[in-house]
Amino acid sequence: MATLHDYRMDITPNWCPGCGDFSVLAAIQKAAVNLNIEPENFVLQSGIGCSGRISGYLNVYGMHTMHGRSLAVAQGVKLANRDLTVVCAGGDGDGFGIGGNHFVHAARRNIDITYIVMDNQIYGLTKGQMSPTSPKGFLTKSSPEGNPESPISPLQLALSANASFIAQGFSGDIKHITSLIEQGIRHKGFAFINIFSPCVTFNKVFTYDFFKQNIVNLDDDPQYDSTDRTMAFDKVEQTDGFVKGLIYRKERMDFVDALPGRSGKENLSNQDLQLSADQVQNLLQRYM
Amino acid sequence: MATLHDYRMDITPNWCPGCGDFSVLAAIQKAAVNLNIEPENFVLQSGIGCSGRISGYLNVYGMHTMHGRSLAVAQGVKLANRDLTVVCAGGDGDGFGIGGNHFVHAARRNIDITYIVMDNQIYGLTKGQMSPTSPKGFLTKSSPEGNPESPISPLQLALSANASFIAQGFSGDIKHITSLIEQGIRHKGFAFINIFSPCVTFNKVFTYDFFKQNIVNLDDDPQYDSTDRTMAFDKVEQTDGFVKGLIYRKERMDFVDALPGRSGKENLSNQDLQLSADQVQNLLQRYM
Amino acid sequence: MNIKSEVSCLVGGMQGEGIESVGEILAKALGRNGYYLFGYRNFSSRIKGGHSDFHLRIGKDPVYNASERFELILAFDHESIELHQRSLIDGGVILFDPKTVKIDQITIRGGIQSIAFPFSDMAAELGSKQMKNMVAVGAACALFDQPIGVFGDAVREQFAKKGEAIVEKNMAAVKKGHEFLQELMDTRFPLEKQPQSGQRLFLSGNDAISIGAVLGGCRFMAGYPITPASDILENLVQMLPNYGGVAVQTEDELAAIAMVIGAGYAGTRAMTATAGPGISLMQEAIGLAGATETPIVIVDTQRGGPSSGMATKIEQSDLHAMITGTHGEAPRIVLAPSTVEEAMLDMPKAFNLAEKYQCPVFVASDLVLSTSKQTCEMANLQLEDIQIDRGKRVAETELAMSGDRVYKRFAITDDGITARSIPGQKKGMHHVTGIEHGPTGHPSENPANRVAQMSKRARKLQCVPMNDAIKYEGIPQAEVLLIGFGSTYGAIREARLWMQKEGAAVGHVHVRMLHPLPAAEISQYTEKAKTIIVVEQNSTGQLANLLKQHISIHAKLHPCLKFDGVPISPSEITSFCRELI
Amino acid sequence: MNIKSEVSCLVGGMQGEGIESVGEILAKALGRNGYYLFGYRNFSSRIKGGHSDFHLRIGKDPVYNASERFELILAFDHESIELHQRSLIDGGVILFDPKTVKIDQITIRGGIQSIAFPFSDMAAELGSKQMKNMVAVGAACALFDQPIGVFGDAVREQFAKKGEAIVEKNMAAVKKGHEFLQELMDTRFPLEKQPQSGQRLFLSGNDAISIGAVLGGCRFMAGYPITPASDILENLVQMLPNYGGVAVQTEDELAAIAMVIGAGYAGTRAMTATAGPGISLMQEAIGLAGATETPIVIVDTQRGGPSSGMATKIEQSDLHAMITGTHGEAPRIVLAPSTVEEAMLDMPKAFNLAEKYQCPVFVASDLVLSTSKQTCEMANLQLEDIQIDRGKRVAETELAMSGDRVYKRFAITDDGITARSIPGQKKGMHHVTGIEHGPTGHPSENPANRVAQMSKRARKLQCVPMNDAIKYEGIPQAEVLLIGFGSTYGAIREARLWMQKEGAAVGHVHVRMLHPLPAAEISQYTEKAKTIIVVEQNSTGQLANLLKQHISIHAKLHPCLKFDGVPISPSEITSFCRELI
Ligand SMILES: Cc1ncc(C[n+]2csc(CCOP(=O)(O)OP(=O)(O)O)c2C)c(N)n1
Ligand SMILES: Cc1ncc(C[n+]2csc(CCOP(=O)(O)OP(=O)(O)O)c2C)c(N)n1
Ligand code: SF4
Ligand code: SF4
Ligand SMILES: [Mg+2]
Ligand SMILES: [Mg+2]
Repeated sequence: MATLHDYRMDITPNWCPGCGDFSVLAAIQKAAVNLNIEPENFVLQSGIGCSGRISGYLNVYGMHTMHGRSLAVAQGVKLANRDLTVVCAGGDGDGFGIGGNHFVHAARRNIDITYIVMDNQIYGLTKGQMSPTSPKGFLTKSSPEGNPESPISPLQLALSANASFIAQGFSGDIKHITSLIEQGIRHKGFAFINIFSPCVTFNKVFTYDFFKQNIVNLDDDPQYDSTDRTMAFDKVEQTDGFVKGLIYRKERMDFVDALPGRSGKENLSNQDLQLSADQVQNLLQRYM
Repeated sequence: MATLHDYRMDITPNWCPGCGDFSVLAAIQKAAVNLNIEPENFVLQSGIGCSGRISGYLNVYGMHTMHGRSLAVAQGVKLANRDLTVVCAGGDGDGFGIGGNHFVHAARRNIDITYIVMDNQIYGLTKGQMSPTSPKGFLTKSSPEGNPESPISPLQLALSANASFIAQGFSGDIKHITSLIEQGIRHKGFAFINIFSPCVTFNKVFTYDFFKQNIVNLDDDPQYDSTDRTMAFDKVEQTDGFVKGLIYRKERMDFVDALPGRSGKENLSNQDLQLSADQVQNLLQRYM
Repeated sequence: MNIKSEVSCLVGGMQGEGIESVGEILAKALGRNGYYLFGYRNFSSRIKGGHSDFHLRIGKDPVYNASERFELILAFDHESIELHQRSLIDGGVILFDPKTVKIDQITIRGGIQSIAFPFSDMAAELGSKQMKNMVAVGAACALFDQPIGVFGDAVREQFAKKGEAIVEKNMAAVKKGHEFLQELMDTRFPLEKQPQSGQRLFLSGNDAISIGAVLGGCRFMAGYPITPASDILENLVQMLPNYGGVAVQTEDELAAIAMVIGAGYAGTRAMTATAGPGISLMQEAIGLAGATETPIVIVDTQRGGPSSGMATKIEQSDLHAMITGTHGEAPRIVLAPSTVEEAMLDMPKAFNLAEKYQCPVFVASDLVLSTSKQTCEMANLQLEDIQIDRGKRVAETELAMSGDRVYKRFAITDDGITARSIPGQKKGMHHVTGIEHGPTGHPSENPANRVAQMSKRARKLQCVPMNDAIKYEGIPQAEVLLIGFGSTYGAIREARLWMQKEGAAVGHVHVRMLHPLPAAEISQYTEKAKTIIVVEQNSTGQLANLLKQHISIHAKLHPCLKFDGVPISPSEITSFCRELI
Repeated sequence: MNIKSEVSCLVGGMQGEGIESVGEILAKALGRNGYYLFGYRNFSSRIKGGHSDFHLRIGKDPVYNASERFELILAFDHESIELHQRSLIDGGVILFDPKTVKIDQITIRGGIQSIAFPFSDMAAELGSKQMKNMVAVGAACALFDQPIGVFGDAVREQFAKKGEAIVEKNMAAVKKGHEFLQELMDTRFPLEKQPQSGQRLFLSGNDAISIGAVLGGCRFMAGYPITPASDILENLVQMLPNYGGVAVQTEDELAAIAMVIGAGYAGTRAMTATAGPGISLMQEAIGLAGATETPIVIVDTQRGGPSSGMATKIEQSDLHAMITGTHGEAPRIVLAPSTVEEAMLDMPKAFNLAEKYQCPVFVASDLVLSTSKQTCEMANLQLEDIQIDRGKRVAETELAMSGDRVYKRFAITDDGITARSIPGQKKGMHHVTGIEHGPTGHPSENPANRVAQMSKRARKLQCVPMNDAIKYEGIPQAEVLLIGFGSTYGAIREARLWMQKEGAAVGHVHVRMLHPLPAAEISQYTEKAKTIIVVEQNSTGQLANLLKQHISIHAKLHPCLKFDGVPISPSEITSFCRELI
């Protein structure tokens, strides 16, 4: 039985006091314990950013990768060893800026991993430039006269990329995000969870207070059908993206199940690699 | 007055006989003439692929760039000289595979360029591997037992990326695509036109016949409102993407207009670059 | 009429017409008859149309490169004759298809014979114009005095999937070509009969790389199509499922190598294969693999650069990108096979080195090596000797006894190698990052730690064994030393043999590991040499520069460079040498 | 009490506390008093918290690097004392804030004095704890015997935006610190008075690069944030709109350089600025710019590699990536400024070279050069001499007269340079592609054309002028030759001066253009030298290897390498030399 203690790392995160990422870290640890996953079977990839530092703050197999590429690394790990729980986490710049393409393709590929974005609408680690989720007109170090671009909608992007699980939460509600992460990990296929995670140092607009006041809770809408893609798209449209809960979920065949025969059906990392004489013969047949 | 002759290049395209890209080439030339754009003010970027060769087949300022990066090059050209007509063209692999991220960001950035994708659901130039628009189960050289991934929906992707102009056509109807391209060029902002352009050599499923039989014409739906994002998303959903016409259009402030002051408001390539003594003084003031 | 120990023919026609199948069937049948073959395909960047040709060299003894001279041209288009008639030997024969070749528009040089051979018409008569290739096979077979019987199996295998009727028809086409040639002329170039041989393979470098990967325990491949590497992805998509493995076509090369790093970290032998533009895109990740000490294998099938360059033409110009590519300084190993056999065997070796030294390993192929087909002798391959060495791995028992909560994956060791734990191993948890890190893999900016970790990673490469890092051929105390790497092996070898015949004291170092460079091994030969000629297919002399960096041989080193996209020929090498010496 | 011609102080505390503003104001005021300054900031990869310090060197004569020894430490945390007290001179002073420093927990070494100075409390009394930095400014100013008056303007400028009340309060804080120090002790380190100076700037390498870009005609910048290059993007986002120009923050570095290529092609001077990981991602595009002969400028603010490496620490390890990075072989030029003044002036030069030679030009900065601030003498800069040379451009009239429908943008020329046409020019239409191409830019696989075009592009670099490609300092016929590049200039210079004082025959070549390498210019000095020491901040000796590739100096070359992330100091260089000679 894994305990919270097992998941703890004796390193003080170098996040600023009050940073939203602390709650996300705690929620991941809690979710893992709740699901009774042994830490040695838990692999966490992260990108580069303040948020990306998360992989060093819990005692699992942690991989701090490249800016924007963590999802690709994560998919490689899962394909190599399907017995592992693979969670990938990073920032909004990392995931939707430089990493946007891998996000879209991971969603449609539907490998069984969970992707958590700590969305603070800013580039934290590089000290406060605009990010793809910064709203138009937003003042940052790189947009001193206001961001000239429209932001990305991570949820709509995930929808159109055919993600099979899409949820959104807010760092201020740690219980809720813990539950979303649990659901995401349990979901067979690609699960995307966007978490508003305030940057208390560089983002003075999207604060804890802002989200407390403005976020719409899907649970309050009994009409909402989270298996209806168009409804999901519309809901995001209506709420300007400030909505929390399970946005969309529909199980569909995961990538490995769609591969032919034995391909990827077992843990590849503990196989006997030496081929038998018969296997060698088979391999060469075509060229004889 | 530019004529079709002006736009012609005395080089025989190395496309296979019957390739859909011939019509796209012709449509671009026709649209340019119809809009009376002088060839020296027309810049066409293309990516790498069979489709990417298009930049060499018309007599304009043609730029054959990198696989997946043509849109970024195109945006650079337009920002440098806003007097030019900038059209960018490439394949489905180029645009939605390796280039997917630039597509999403170009859409939201909304610089005034036109992006034409010749979508043949296959990697033509590399001889027939699956592409991001190949449907699940599709047999190709790299998916001999069927594509294990769900395809991307270029139209939904463009919608969620907040593209201000989205249309789709089919190479078999050259008049229609000419008109779409004209509208796209006239649209102020990022215009995306997806054109089903059959690969007669490697794609035996999505043929001219297939499209003739299966494509839904939006003009046949009097209820359709091309300014309604959710309706557009739903229409694509209902038709499985096999729909043609103007999918969505809503003018919104283009990137340059959102930049501060004089920024990008004039052609930057013919400016006097030598600063006056006053200007130098201003520049240094902060550091004195 | 001379009995020949070697003949060559060229088949040329429109791209997409199936020109290659002529070579394919000839090669299969002749290979089974005991001959050694080398098949080089010259193609261009378009799908259908445009001239393409296939060069087949057939020898009693092993052949390592295309011949400069042909006995026979089978011409389905004008270019086949226009471009290649000057390479025909005196007395050589052109068989052209009058349907597609208007011979009166071409000036045929003296001393050779051009004969109309109605390939298409004959094929059409038999039911399908496509079978013109089979008619050509029959003609060639008659010209080389090969019994038609041996072609049966080859044709059967080629068309088996299409049913017996098709097989029969194609056999008939071969026969028809055979008969018609015999009617036209005597057997012009009879090949010396070859005694029954041991088991052989005929395959391309890319095929060999794919097979070698599977033999070497590769169970994960992520790749993105690119000429001329795509075959490897396509092969492994077919092969790996048989061994439970996974091949993924990714959205781009950035994703491909990142997935490979993930799989390698997870304990699976993982690789990617690409060419120039892909190698450039992978540079950042190569640094990550180096910094996190993750074993991965990258095949680079070099082609003409820079940028899109000449995608269907040879170049050997990615040495910098492989050896020192990426920002900062990260360890890696670069192997350079020079024959199809080596291409196969370098793959298990690459995986062993990758896991042993926990770093990226490049296998530097090139377009000619990757796409040309060669005969491989099973006896040479000794596949049964392939060992899988998974490098230092920490045992579960050791972890169980440890008092540490976090495994010291990056503890400093004498040889720089630290035992790996992999996900799933209890108490093996640790962190990996491209940021400089301490023993547990957590970021550290401590200067002393930085030096310790950088030195640890560099130290690993000092232990890489150099025993097979070069191969040397030629006379022992050579005054003239030829140095090369990759697919130029055959041409350099042939040039050396010619020059030796003329009495020159020539030796040949072929570099089989480009990094870490076996400088001491090479120095043995450069010291004695008076003239050093570095043969490479690039414009700046990348290997020459590398050598100069390590060995003070500037004054006697002469780069013999070729960068026009055409494989260098033995006579180009010999004339370069003659001008120098 | 000695009058000093130079003093140094260190201000240290928690990151994010505004430590730098102490240095900023001191520097501004002292600079206006005619002193020369060098400010080095030591920071780590976190946003708030963690120790950070600022080193300020103040001299009567120009200073080019941080001093190894301080007279004063202003300590807001323990690390400031623990890490740096050994660098205090004997008789040096520590002023610490008792609020955050528990001095009894620290062993203070002999010969120095540590004095509690209630910075925070005084500031709190005046209304805001944040003003402790201003109290510190006052204290330092008193200790160095500087009249408090000169700080007025500096404080005013710093706080002007916040209103007069804030300005007044901060001035009061400075005064308070000044007075309190005078109460505590005599002026310990009076700085020799400096006569009124010419106009000066005090700015970082990144600031200089940004200004230089604008002066050099740059009107387009596309970049992606990365330490330590982000300043350049942020500066240009503010500056360019004043000149009509555009700065874009892109989705990644792949897009940034692609946009720059687009803008460069369209005829606008365009640049990007990045560091290691960005440089790696840009490799493919560098090849495209090379192949299409598009002028672009890329600034690389080198930092610790590989991978994420040490993002806030210096390294000079991207030489390979800049000089030979990308697959295949593409022309480029690499400049290496070594002072803030050079950083500014190298930018117009880079743009001129880019347009003249129609290729990518790198400006190789490094973290210390980019982030340290130095005094620049306006008289040295001679900004009025900056010329804009847009290179060969085809005239409209010439195009109008031409009979060609497609402009021969890539016609072969003697010097390899062909006049460009740009979009909008009538009859200037042509094609550009990364594929090998003929004169009109259309793809060609012709071998002769390939050789012609590759040679044309290579030939351009043979014409790059070498006049400013190195700078030489020291005695003319030096036996000991120090060679370096980039920000190590100051340390090497100081080391050379020390050694010269001791009578050693030392010279110093600082390489200002890394590619094409001025080998002949360097040889002049290496030939005469008996011992060559190549000083670089990397682990493999990238410059040393480059030199060995060009010049046969292997036996006498000794790489003096430092790769722990700390700037090399003069004494490290002298002790390395002493051990050798
Ligand atoms: C290839 C590359 N480009 C740029 C950087 C610099 N960089 C580090 S983190 C970061 C963005 C951080 O923003 P985000 O992903 O939103 O994470 P946050 O810090 O806000 O959590 C950037 C641009 C990098 N490490 N690698
Ligand atoms: C970085 C890079 N990777 C791979 C390639 C090889 N490549 C050339 S075209 C192409 C895909 C072509 O497919 P698509 O974009 O759909 O164009 P089409 O040929 O179908 O028109 C690929 C993978 C390349 N040129 N550059
Ligand atoms: S800068 Fe922002 S995102 Fe980064 S640690 Fe501080 S609060 Fe968190
Ligand atoms: S392969 Fe397909 S896409 Fe390419 S030219 Fe031929 S038909 Fe067109
Ligand atoms: Mg962020
Ligand atoms: Mg396609």
